[in-house]
Amino acid sequence: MIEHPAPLTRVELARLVARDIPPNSYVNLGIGQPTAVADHLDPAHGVVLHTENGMLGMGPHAHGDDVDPDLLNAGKTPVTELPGASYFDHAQSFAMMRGGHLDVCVLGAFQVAGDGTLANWHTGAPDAIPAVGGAMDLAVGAKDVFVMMTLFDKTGAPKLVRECTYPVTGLRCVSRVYTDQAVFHLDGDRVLVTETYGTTMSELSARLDVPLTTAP
Amino acid sequence: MIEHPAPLTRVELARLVARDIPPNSYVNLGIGQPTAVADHLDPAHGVVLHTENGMLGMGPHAHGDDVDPDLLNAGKTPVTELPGASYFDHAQSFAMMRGGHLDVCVLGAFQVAGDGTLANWHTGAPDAIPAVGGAMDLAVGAKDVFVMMTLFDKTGAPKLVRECTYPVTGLRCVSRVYTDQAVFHLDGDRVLVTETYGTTMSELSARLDVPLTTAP
Amino acid sequence: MVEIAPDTDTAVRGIAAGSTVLIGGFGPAGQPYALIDALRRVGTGDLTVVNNNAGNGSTGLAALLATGQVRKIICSFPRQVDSYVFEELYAEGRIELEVAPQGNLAERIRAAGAGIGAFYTPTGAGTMLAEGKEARVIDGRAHVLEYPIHADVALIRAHTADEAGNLVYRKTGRNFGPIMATAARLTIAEVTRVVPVGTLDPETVVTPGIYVDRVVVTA
Amino acid sequence: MVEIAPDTDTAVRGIAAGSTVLIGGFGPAGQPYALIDALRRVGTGDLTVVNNNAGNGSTGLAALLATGQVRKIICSFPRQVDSYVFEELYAEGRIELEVAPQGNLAERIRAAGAGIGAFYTPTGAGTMLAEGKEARVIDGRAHVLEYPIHADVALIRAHTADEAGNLVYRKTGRNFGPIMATAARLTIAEVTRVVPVGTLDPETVVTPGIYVDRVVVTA
Repeated sequence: MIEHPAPLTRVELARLVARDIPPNSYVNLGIGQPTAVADHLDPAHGVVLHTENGMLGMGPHAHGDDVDPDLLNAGKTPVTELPGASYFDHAQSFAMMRGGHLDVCVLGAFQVAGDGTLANWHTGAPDAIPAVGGAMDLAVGAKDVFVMMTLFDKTGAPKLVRECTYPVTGLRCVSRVYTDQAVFHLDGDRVLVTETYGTTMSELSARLDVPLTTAP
Repeated sequence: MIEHPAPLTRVELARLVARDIPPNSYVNLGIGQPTAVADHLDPAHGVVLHTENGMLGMGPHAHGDDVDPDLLNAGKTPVTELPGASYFDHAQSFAMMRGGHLDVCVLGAFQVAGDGTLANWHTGAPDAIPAVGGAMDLAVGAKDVFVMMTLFDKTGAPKLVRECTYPVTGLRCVSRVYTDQAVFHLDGDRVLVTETYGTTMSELSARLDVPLTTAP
Repeated sequence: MVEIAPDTDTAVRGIAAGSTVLIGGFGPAGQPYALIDALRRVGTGDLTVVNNNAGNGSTGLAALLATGQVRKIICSFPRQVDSYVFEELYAEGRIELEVAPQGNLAERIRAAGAGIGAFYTPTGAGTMLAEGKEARVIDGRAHVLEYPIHADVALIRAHTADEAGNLVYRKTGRNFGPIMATAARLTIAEVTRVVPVGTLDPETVVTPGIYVDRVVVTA
Repeated sequence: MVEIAPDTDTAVRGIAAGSTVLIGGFGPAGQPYALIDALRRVGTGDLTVVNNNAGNGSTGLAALLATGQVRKIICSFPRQVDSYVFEELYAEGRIELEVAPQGNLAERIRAAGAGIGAFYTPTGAGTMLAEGKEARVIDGRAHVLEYPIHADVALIRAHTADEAGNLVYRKTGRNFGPIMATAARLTIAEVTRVVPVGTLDPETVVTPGIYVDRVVVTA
């Protein structure tokens, strides 16, 4: 386990996730914070981005004359097309996701349980309008589901939990959790801490209601 | 009901079926005898032919320099492509069939029951190798399933029967039966004779173990 | 055979009150604005609309919702920053909502067009959105049984049609168009142009004309 | 990432005995003759092969069957006029046969690639081919439950690949290729040529490179 002296900024967190995406993999970046990971991917590594509205080979955001109303990402923002791209319909796009063809997806989360169960789509508040989009498909579909989030919410409550209290998105689907204070690898049984940032194992163990281990 | 003096030849039968295919309809012609229907379709009627190996807009058989090993029909015979054609994969092709998008398919048969149940894929002989191809998909998929066959087999046994003794292809799926001796319209409950060829209603009623009616 | 309609009002004629209407588009891309506007002008009511979202801003699907013509919406993501028309209707109990995971929504539409009676999907299994649905463990994995969404009408936007009704799309404007075209008894497409039969390369047709009933050229 | 293999022997390396192998083609169109020949030369045994037919004449799939490498075949139409290789093996009890309606075969392959756990289809319901399978009446219509066909390897033939593994096909040579490419852990495509990335129009790619592991150019 590697200890770093300071917590990660949002930019550093995005850079860290980008570092851990294997070269030449097919990747879906969820809307919100995960989108920023794209800015830190080395083009020489050949990562191919998927957007669930029907495209592989998505390029950076479009600006000015490059904006094309027919070329949007899952967040409905104008993007660009890279050489080697392809377009397909929604059934094909989600078949690709559900069928396990994406190597990695990166999602935000409200909560992740120690067994990899994810909650990221609904606060469960009685007056909230439920809206799931492609979150449940990404959760069950990608070979590896990475979550990036702060380790604690604004009230200081941990978001890596023993059991999700928010409505779940997918069961036992998350393999890694990247947070501002630590990186966790989940294998369904154990929660392995691989790196800490501005905290220690004993501090983490004290604040999280999840048994933690480190690599031997 | 119309009475004609003589039984139909194979060519006349094909011409009769072709006459009854509505203009501008999408049609699949089964392998074997139904293929001959194509020769009698009036190009001005705009019938579009589907072949289940992935094409709409199939043209006549290819000869000489027009033969292309990548352009075959369901019987694996070289064919041609008409303007307005399209190609698609096998899942799409059978989705089109199963989803009820073809207006008519024309199939051969071993037996048809009075309720429209079809047997055309397997003799049931213990040493016969079962081989179904697309027959069951066509039987359940097309809006109208036309059968063309001789009314009696070589032993003189009727092929329009009370109940199929051969293994069935599809239940209650046939809407019309075109034979050398008569045309039958089936609605699931009744067998309506619309035309006879070289026979009479009383002769048919005597030789077939199926209750027959004529239009009032 | 496809009909090339002279205008959008002609294109949307005969849609009955109470119809289930598939509406293509993911955001503005592929959204058939002109056909939606025509349906709004005609005023057909008691509709069930299927779309990925529940309308944005005050145009297109949002404008249709605002008239009160839509009784129910089936979608995956109704809660967007500018879905205020829907939010108000929903808060007032004036519209019914069915939320489906986006992939299940797409696959249910595809299943309707493909003659599939129902299918087991891992998406959503064990979640709130699977409550009341049949569940089954297949190969050690939780699945939920989902049924097709058959529709009376599909309104879609493609890029180019030929006179046989074959369609090609443009970039991510493709999205739900090809599957919605297969799942409705009446499929109506707005396009930027109609070309003669034989102009489109048969290898590149995305929606074969068999799925298309009416085409109309819009700006 | 796709590997452009220098020859077919390299392209088929590492296929384990006992593998389930999807083999594309409908008749000669789209049949990956060169890859099948390579698999035959390598001699990998105890295979389960999935193809629409059971081989024709004495080349391609028929030649692979003749070596005895194939333990079982899953197909829709094994009884063709020139399927004598299969017929002899079958008569001698040296090969196992599973017959599936062609559309169910295609949909089961598609389901494997699409992560669908199982599906209800009307095709085959009430027939011999549904015996022992779950049945259910949906919307008044008989259906049978069919399961996906997951494979270890897919051998397919396309027309052109780009260096990212994107594939386009030619005419009815397309057939099973696009769905088989999605359903195997290792997908190998023979093509007539490989072009640089950016050459294929993204609108016309039929099989995105994500599904393709190895490509080899053959005559």
